[in-house]
Amino acid sequence: MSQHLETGPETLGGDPTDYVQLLTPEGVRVEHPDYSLDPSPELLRCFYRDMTLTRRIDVEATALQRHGELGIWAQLLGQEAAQIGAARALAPQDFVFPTYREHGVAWVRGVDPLKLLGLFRGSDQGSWDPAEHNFGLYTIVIGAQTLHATGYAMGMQRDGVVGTGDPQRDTAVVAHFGDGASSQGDVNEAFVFAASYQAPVVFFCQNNQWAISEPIERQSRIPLYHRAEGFGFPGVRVDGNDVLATYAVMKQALQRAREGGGPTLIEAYTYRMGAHTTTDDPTRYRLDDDVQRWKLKDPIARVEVLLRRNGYADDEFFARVQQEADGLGAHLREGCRALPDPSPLAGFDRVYAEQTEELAAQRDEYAGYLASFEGAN
Amino acid sequence: MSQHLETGPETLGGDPTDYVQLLTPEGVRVEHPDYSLDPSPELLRCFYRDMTLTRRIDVEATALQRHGELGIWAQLLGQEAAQIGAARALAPQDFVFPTYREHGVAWVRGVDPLKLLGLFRGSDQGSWDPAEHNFGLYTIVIGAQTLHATGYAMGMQRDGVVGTGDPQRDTAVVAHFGDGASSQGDVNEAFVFAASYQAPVVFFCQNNQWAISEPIERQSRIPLYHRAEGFGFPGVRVDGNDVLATYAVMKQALQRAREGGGPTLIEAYTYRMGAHTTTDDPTRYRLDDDVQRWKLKDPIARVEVLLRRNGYADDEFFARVQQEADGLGAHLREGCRALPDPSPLAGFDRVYAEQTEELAAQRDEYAGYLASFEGAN
Amino acid sequence: MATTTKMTLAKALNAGLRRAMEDDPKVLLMGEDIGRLGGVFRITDGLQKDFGEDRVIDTPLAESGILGTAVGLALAGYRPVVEIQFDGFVYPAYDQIVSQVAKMHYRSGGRAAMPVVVRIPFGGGIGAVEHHSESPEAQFAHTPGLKVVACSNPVDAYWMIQQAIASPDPVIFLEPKRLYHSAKADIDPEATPPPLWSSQVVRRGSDLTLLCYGPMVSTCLRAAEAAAGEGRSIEVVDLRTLSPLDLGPVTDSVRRTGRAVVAHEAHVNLGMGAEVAARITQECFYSLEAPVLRVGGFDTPYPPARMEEHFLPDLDRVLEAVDRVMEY
Amino acid sequence: MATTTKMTLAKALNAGLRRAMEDDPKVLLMGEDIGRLGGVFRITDGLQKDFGEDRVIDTPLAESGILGTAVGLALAGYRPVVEIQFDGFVYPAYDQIVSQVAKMHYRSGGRAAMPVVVRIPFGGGIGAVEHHSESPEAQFAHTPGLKVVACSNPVDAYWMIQQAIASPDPVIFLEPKRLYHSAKADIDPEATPPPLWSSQVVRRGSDLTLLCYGPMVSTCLRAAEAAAGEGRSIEVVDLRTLSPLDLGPVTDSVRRTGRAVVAHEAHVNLGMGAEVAARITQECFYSLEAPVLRVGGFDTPYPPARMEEHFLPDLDRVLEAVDRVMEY
Ligand SMILES: Cc1ncc(C[n+]2csc(CCOP(=O)(O)OP(=O)(O)O)c2C)c(N)n1
Ligand SMILES: Cc1ncc(C[n+]2csc(CCOP(=O)(O)OP(=O)(O)O)c2C)c(N)n1
Ligand SMILES: [Mg+2]
Ligand SMILES: [Mg+2]
Repeated sequence: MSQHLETGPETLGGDPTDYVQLLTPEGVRVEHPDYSLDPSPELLRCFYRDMTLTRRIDVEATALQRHGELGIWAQLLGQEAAQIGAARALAPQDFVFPTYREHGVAWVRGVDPLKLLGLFRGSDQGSWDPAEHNFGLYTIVIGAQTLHATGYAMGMQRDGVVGTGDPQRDTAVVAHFGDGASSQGDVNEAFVFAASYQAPVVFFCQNNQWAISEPIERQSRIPLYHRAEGFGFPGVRVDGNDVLATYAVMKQALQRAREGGGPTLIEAYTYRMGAHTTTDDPTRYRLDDDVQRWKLKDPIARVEVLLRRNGYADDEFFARVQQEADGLGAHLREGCRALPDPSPLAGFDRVYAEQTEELAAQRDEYAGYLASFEGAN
Repeated sequence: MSQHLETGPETLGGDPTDYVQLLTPEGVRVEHPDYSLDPSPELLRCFYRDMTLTRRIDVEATALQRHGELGIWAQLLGQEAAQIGAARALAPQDFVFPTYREHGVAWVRGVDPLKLLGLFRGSDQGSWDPAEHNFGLYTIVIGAQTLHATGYAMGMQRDGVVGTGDPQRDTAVVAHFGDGASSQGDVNEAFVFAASYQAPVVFFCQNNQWAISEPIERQSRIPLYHRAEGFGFPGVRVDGNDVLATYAVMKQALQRAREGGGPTLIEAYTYRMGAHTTTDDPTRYRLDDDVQRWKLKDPIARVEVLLRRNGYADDEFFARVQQEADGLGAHLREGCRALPDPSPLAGFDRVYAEQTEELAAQRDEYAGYLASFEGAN
Repeated sequence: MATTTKMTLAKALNAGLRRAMEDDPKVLLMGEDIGRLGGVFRITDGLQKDFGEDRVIDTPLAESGILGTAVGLALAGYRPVVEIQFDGFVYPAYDQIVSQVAKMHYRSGGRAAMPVVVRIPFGGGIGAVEHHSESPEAQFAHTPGLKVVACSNPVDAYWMIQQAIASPDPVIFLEPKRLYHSAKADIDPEATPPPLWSSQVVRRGSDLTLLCYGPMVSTCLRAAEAAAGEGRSIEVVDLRTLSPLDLGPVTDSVRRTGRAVVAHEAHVNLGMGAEVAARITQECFYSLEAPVLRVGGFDTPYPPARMEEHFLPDLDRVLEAVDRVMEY
Repeated sequence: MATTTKMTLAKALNAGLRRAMEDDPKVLLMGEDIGRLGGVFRITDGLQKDFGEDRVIDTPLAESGILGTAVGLALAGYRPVVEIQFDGFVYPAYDQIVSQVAKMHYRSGGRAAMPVVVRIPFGGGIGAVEHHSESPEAQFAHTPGLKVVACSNPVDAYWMIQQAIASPDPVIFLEPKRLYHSAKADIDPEATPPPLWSSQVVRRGSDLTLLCYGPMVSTCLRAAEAAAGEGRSIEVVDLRTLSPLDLGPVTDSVRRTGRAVVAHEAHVNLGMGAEVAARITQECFYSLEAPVLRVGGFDTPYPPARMEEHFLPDLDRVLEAVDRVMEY
């Protein structure tokens, strides 16, 4: 039978509770038929710590931008659970392609957050080694990285590290992107390629409801996770403010990918609590009401409630994390100011792996020019 | 509830009978719950005539290419029903954006097929007036025209000719494309824009199973019409070799668009019986078996059976159409050879609506250069 | 508004867009965040409020989609003015621009008009992250069927945007983003502007001709001023139109001065300077006392912000090139 | 195969690709219809059969997707060699090429390698419909981080494709499609080829230097031959590498001849000729007896096939430019 879908749920964006949730905003554990999870107290504490420290990175970076130490900063406030849940579900060998906002994922992957600051300060364009952390460089051109992730996943297939059954070897790749990015041709082409080759890639979309000033409704009139079905692979929506659910859903999708089951689209339904970046002014386009409503769904608070209610963590734990956060803050404040400016000549030497005579000459000419000033002083 | 689709029907490309059909290959009328049609004998004869003449255009053009009169020709053999059904469903005010293969649609829209030959001969790049026929120029860059159609449809919304209830005014726009094109970013962006603005556009995909040498399975592992659902608008698959079904499905989608109901994707399931173009050699990549199997589903034969069985057309009718086809053939053969070559200087004058001094000077210089040869003779 | 008003370049563009929209109901604005937000640079501030969502269209986040639908709207008789949020984000739309927008008039045998304006905030100097400081003009100027212009000051911005919108041909309209909110200038809406397709001598001089456009014009004017202090008389020409070039004033000038330097932020290799130098040399061969030299961005990707002051040609680098040319 | 074989340019590319794939298991081919069909020009004929579907990858019909996944494959340690079916279809991939492929090494602080080769059959003269005869080289040459080369004969094709694949940097590899199946040449797989990044003097002469690449080389050689008949001695340089340029042989030549003409199929405005002319003028100012003139495609879109003989610079148009330069 031909299908003539009268698509579109009641409201644009769909029923917001139409998602996988394992921990309510009130900190109550709930069950889900497809995603069971029995997290150890240790894992829960780990989530709490990750999210708290990640938020601290964000707060410090925002302050550093205000003080003129960064040119700009893309805040993740509100998206901690989506990022930490997604990142903690990774196996060490998995590889991640981030946007410019995945500070939480970077944290979990062991990237010194100072290195994130370097990019936003303008000292470099990402100074961590992707191969060391299995965490790619931030990508600013919206959606481009989803294809890179898909290609990398095709590489894993060719490396023979998909579906071997060896959990130490089987590898999945993650493509992060936003709700706005879902409109880009590149993202949809990534879906086509991933589906066509059954590449081991998980498309992780943080639907934070906004693409700068444009609400999600401009990009899609139906829940984004449905997009995957039209390309022939599963899509699932998860409460992106619920670190447990995000972790569980991501774990399953990664496993599926590693086993050779092909791609999955995860829509982590969350909210951008801050501005798009520090140069943005959201009061021009959105109501404070919404923000207030989402405050009640804070991703960290609900884990704290869970930890305390179950006696999984005591005051000392929380104090220790706080202390750690303060230490991290100091590290960032001091480290940021100390970040070296890029050398004016170094750039010439890394345009090509094999330098050209032309560019070497341009470098020398500029070196001479700079030297002429030194002589003049 | 979150949806975790284990998509993908039994076979890639889906069950081929999972489509709307109103006339079987054997010429038997069948009913469909969603698409009822009671075609007049006149309409049936019209379909037959259109398809027969369209096929004749194709045959003549192919022969002209073999004789060196055309540089290349993109054959439509086998796709007559899809094109004629889609085109006859149009209202006069509807506007069509074709690919390079919509010779049948061009025919219905009143474009002299000789003008199609001009393009493939290299005399011009399309010499019909799109505004006269509400039929755009052929587009060769795969998928680009789907965005043009969507933009044009947005223009219709702004013109106030959508959803007025006046059947003489309400306007729909059609974007033609192929199965291969469905992988292009542009086509998917067209889906995004059309859905976002609920533009009155019908996406008409002739899934002829091949993109040059690549089978549909490379582009999509599930039936293409499902793609629309992920973007939030309906998709439907129709037997593209059944002119009645294509007509009925297209009529309904156009009506929906005109009424302001937004876009529809129609996948016309058909088969490219010929080569991709006259320069292609399909024996390198596909089995003759398939072609033989599809011969049994010929779009014209089944209408002939229907006409004869019901006494809707007599031998004289068929002879008349044959005669008309012969006349058309002669028109094309003579007309093609007589097509004027483009003037070497005319091109300079239509790069810009407002000519530049630079280019006018380049034109004059070249005119002088050409004249210098004439002088020399 | 019949009286002269002081405006920044950003405000002048806003006023120019507003006037174009008032003059012609077929003018539409399209882009990301141009509605409620007024664009990330606020160039379209208030326009959606006044002209409605049908004429100031916030689009999905897809540049090819924006240009592709603009083509359709133009074919339907509209005059879309597209905002590309930053220079580096025009490339996803490159295919629609060079293969569709640029060719439509030609391939239709002159029937179809394609009055699409693509506004691109271009160039560096604002301390941004990557892809926010590109100078893509040469890539468009190389494409027949497009016209390419760059404004350099509020008065030109005000008039040129209106002239570009009125043009029946597609125009790539480059806006020097680092000057958006700098010096104001008096704009008289009753004045008669120079033609869009004209370069303008913005400072007279006799020793050397300095050619520039967009953000480099103010740099070059300052360089000329500094050079004057050392007794060197530099003529500065604001090219304004990059394709077609208006070389009349340039060759007139070079025939007098015998020397020329072209400055732009774009990479030197195959930048506008190459074309300008080649043409000047061709037209003024016997007048030239020295080769036309070029100053521009290095042939490296645009660097991290803390290196951009090196990358961007500044007063000193312009003067150094002037010195080299004078020494011939 | 240790013996010399006669091959067309198409076969030479096929043999070069085959050898590169044998030499390095990380080399992958990607593109539309390159598998069973062997590509629309049969350049990859038989390679999928011999190396399998994992190494000769028929892709979905999406050029940005091809280049974007090639970036990912390169990051995973592979060496993707991408076939763009025709020049005019590279533009949907333009963003991935100029913003990702070109910049990856730089932005990674020199860590990431991006050994991607983008093979583009380019130029006209085959009687094709629109978008099948473009010459997009200048747009890539303007982009730092890319290297751009063009082969002009079977021997170069054989070696240059292997050298491009071996290069750790991204290479835009331009193939003169109208020469694919024309004259054969002897290929000796044991020979030592000249470096990839070198231009080559392909005919000696003393009166004028004629610069060209790709499909124009044979035209220019014929022009030089014809000119010789009239007593004019023309030196012909096949540029081969367009970015970086190897101007050593060119300036050596021009210093001897004092005159130069650059010829290409691409539009003259901002074409390679602009850069070459500007640089020659800069380097050889005092040697030049005349400005460097350019012959190329007109500044119109590529015309319908039955007009292309006018659009494409032919022997006569090259000689006319030579005449003009000689008359100075
Ligand atoms: C191709 C491209 N176009 C435009 C931009 C400018 N831009 C930066 S972020 C952004 C919004 C992205 O929204 P979304 O994908 O939802 O991610 P979020 O910022 O919300 O995390 C835009 C339009 C860009 N970076 N790249
Ligand atoms: C952007 C682009 N890439 C590649 C091509 C070359 N090409 C022409 S037709 C074609 C296959 C198209 O397949 P499909 O969309 O199924 O349409 P069909 O030809 O079967 O009608 C290809 C790859 C093109 N025209 N445009
Ligand atoms: Mg978002
Ligand atoms: Mg097809």
